[in-house]
Amino acid sequence: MRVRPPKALRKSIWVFHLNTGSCNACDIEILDVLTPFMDAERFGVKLVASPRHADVALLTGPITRETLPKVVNALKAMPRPRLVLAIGACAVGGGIWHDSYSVIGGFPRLKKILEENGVIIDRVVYVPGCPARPEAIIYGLAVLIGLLKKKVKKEVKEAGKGEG
Amino acid sequence: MASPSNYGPYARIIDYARCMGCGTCEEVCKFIHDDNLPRIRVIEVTSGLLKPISCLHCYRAPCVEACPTGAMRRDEKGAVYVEESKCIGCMACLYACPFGVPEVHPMNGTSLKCDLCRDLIAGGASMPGCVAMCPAEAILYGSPQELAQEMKKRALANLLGLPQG
Amino acid sequence: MNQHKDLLPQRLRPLESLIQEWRWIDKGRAVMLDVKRDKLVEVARILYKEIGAFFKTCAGVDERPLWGGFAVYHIFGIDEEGLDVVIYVKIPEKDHPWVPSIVREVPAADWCELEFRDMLGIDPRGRLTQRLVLPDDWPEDVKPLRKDVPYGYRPPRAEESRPVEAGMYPSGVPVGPYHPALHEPEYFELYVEGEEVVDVRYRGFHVHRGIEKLAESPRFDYNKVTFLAERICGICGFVHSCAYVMAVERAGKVEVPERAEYIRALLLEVERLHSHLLWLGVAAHLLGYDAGFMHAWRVREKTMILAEYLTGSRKTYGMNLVGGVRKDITPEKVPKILRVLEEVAEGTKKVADMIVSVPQVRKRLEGTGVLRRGDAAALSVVGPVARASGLNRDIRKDYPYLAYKDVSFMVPVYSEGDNLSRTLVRVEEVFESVEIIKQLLDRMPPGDILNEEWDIEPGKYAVTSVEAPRGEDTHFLITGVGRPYRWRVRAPTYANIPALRPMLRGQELADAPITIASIDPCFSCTDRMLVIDVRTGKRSVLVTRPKVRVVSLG
Amino acid sequence: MVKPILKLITVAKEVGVVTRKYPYESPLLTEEFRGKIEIDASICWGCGACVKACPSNALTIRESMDVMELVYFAGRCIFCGRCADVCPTGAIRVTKEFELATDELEDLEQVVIHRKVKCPICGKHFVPQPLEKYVCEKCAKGEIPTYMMVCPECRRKVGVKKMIRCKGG
Amino acid sequence: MSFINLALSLALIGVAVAVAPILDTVDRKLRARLHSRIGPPTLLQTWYDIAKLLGKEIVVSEGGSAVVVPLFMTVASALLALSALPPGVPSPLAPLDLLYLIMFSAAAHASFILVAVSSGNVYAVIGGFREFVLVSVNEVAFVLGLTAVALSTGVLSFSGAAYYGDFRPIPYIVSFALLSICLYVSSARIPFDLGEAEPELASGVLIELSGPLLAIGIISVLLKRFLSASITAAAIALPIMRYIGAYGLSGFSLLLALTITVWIIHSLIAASLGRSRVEVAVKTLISLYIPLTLLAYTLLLFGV
Repeated sequence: MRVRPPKALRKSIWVFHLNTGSCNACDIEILDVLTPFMDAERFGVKLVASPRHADVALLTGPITRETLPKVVNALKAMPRPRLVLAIGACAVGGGIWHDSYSVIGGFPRLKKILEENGVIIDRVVYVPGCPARPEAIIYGLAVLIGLLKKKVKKEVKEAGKGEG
Repeated sequence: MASPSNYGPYARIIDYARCMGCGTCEEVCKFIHDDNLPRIRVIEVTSGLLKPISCLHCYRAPCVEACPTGAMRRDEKGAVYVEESKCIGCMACLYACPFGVPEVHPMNGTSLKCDLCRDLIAGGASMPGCVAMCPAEAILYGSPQELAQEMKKRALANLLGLPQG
Repeated sequence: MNQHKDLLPQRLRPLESLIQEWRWIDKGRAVMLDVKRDKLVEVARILYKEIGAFFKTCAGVDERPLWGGFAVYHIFGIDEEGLDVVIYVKIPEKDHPWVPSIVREVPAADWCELEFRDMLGIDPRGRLTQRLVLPDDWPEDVKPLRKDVPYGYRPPRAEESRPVEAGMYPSGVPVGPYHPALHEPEYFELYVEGEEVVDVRYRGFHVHRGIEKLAESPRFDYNKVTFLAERICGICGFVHSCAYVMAVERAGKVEVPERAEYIRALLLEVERLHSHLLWLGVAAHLLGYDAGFMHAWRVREKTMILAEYLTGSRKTYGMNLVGGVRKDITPEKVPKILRVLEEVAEGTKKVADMIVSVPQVRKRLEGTGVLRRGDAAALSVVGPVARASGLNRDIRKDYPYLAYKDVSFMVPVYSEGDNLSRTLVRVEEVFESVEIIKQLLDRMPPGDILNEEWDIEPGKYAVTSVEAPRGEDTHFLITGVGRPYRWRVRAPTYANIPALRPMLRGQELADAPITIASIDPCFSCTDRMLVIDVRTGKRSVLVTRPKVRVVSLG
Repeated sequence: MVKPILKLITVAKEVGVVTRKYPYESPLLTEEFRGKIEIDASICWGCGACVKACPSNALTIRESMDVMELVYFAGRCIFCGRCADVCPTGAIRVTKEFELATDELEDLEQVVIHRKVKCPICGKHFVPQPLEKYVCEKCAKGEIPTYMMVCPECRRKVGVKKMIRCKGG
Repeated sequence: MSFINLALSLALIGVAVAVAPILDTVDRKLRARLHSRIGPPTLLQTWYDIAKLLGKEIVVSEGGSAVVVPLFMTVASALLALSALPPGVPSPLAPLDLLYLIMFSAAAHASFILVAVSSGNVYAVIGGFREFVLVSVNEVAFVLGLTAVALSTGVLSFSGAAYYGDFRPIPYIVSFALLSICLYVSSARIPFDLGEAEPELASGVLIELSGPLLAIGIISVLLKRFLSASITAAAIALPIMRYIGAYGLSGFSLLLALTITVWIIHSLIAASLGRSRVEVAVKTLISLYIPLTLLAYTLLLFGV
């Protein structure tokens, strides 16, 4: 059973950084979000050191085989409502490694494994980008807590016909 | 860059009358190339009839005309070849080719076709591998005039029923 | 370069009787020696101990499709001559290949020998190999780098994860895999007495993503691997992509326009600026001085914007292709670059001054994490870590590449070997980089930036080294059909991690994070292959507390 | 103790507040930024050059009997822009769009549907219509030569048969 | 009179609970400004954080459930300690309120260490151990410093302070210096936030708390800070009150205003320093405390 993220999260949102084998680029962009030019604290965002304190897990990386059990445990350690922001091409779709032997390949596959283990994720928002730029991460957080509406939607076009 | 109709000094033809369909050319071609892929292929034309097909290095090569990036080009010896680093794998050459010769390289996704053993000839060989190894001398390499003459000779011999050799 | 094409270089003469054959490779920048298996140890010993070469890395290769056996390449470098020496050992066995271990003679070969054992099943004989590799639940008989194993083969996961072992030492303090000081999933176990660290264990390769295998897979070609190489590491990605394309270009004899080489060097320096400022900030943060962190990153942000202005992306620039670069630095961009450089130099000066003036920061940097010159040389450490310990090693000077031969710059060297000197080396390098960029902009030759017409012959070799912000990054490449046949990467952190042990022993626990950080570790670089010790087992970490009771749902 | 406080205050005072108030202000984008790609379906040939060039398989081709779909999955895209480099028609354009966050993976897909030409001999569908049109324009000034209606495999057979007849026969 | 005293004590407790989180946001705002950024959007940010945490699930690890008792003890002790503070009104505790203050502030620190130990996490235990080392040094100096301040202002009681005894400025300044350092240390700010040192201990003492428990943990930390600030404020307020005769409600407002000032000075110091090492911190503190204590008591003894 999923829990709707409460309104209180809009004012205060504590994030825990969970690197699941990413190349570091997304990770430094996450730190960048906290630094003067972006300053996520103006939305009440705070980076916490323990998953017990966190509302949102900022998940980067394609989830390597070695980190998988640890990631599951870390997410398990978060109190509900448990939100995930999957940041970067790797976390969203496995990125350039999506079919390599030693990765699980993105959050959607992890989600299945989590469900098998009885770990419920209340809401996920995917933030594409390689790396996702700081603004994109802020935008993703805003979508996650319901401040902004998502802009993208699936597009299907027939070739040879004009745009529209 | 050579224009498509810039026909070179050398060409290769296959004398289908002599060809036995033994497949030596295909094997040789496979052996010559590092990627183990033949540029000349023996196909079953009708049931039981095996004949090889490879690039004819046409006079006005449609593949060179169609190539959007100029990767398909002709060298000074007359061979139409693919510059792999420029090929984008669109396969316009395949659809342009009247004989459907170019293939998709299964490893690189680029266009794959006969280049008349450019590297071998640049390295001093006198003729492409398939020509050299054909047991029936059905594959010929030379200047267009020479080839025309040889073919004429063969046709005459054939007509007169003379032994060939 | 080499005047006597047919003569073995003078330095290698003592080896003459031991080798079967030798030849120049990599456009005359390296020598390849064919050595019989039984002579390998002797050759390695003479090369390392008598000739005084540095050990760079080794690579196992599955050459069964070529001639029916395996092979091992040991790569050494003679700094003084700028010459790489590749020892090639053929292994005829198809099923249980083995090679004598050279660890006793060359301790630095420790990790990579285990690596080819794990990845290819080549057994390094004569050493302990109870170390396990790959993820814990990986089947013993699947060797991912063998050519007959598909790149996407994922053996089924173990149903149950191994129960968490209780620590043998009650005083073990786990650091990682999720720890605020690391930002990357790595695992250190510090054994403490009181607050003093008495021993360290490291369990890495959480970030192993199988890059070397992917590069050989049909999904990639020469150009695409550039982007893969860039994603080895998000911080020094351009270094990796440069090292890779340089290897391809040298092995495949591809002409590169000079302007492209200038642009590459310039971007390498932009990357160094950003990396050092990032490090400075993180170091301040680890010392509890958040103001330093924020201001260092404020300055760094300018280099990020600059990088995006020059390349189109803040990180993972995507600029390199085999044969050149994709985007030119047009004259109208120059004034903006110079303005940003001014701001960065000035900002860095102020911020560094501010950070070092804080008494707690200074106290905790000075005299902590000391790596003595002797230890540094024995462990062949690279980059700022080596330079802070009094070793004057800089690939930009020792093996000039790209446009570095045309610029003049200083290499800061300190002799104390503590965290403070490593900080100062990096701060000074920021200013040097600014100067280098200015010189490069000044002297940039006109012309093309990309040569798109090349044809790469298979079976050629190249060894390239690039000075990354963290030290020497070595790539070894064997060309194949359409893509590398084998591509081996040795990231700088790989060479520096063993130095952590002497640095951490006897330290206060509180200083462990800054000491670990002081080598500027980049685990994602290091872990693209596997490494290491499994006897540690996995210890209970802050996040692995399996029995959890949920009290209420608010 | 006083010195660092003063230094910090001086620096902070000099710099002021630098925060960009995104999303209420415009993001810190430079004109070179590479974001999501846009595929202009009206000029796409369906040649698959982009698919071949894409390092991360963000662009893939889904084939079915008579339709070929070019699928762009922005979630896996590494925004290198190689597809735009290699696209022979310039149908792929790199935009500055980076606000792609969504809770549904489907939203990140862009699909271009290409119908394929049917071979009159074997009945196989083989080439996307726009690509065939391009080849015809380039090689035959717009008219479709008969051989081009036939799939490459049948062309080979027909071609060899013809050659046997004229040379060997 | 005891009614006014009770009312003011309750008022201070109420104000402390309400204002401490707001002051924390002020702290964050100030820090953000020094970092050249904006910081939290409103002054209620910490309150929002607490409110959110109250609505979250509690996850307690096996063996770590005992945290609840010491957690509440910390809050209760801190509040009780605060109740001794309202100055200028004779308290029923009068001769003993100094003792009462010392006892409960020590209890607040002790039970906070208990929180760490009972949560069972390695980091929390190390954090708790660090707190213990620091508190044991600091509490001694605190008792001596507080006594010295009381002696130099002339009384052994806060509430009755203004009514009798001599004010001796020189010993007062020395002992106030001692006391204010002690109180800064016990406010657990950088460089002395060793128990929660984020980079090495991942929030240390608080690491295992979640949801409402964490909210209480945060409140207890803030109350401890408020207590430190207001004791410092009280030590300043006493001589002022003597001279301007601000008693009762005006004394109370003076105390509050000074508390806020002290808090801001504390946060300014914290923002511009780095975190110390526990052994360095202890050494530095001892080398400061011993001469200051000796000086203060010598001055008091010789009646300067």
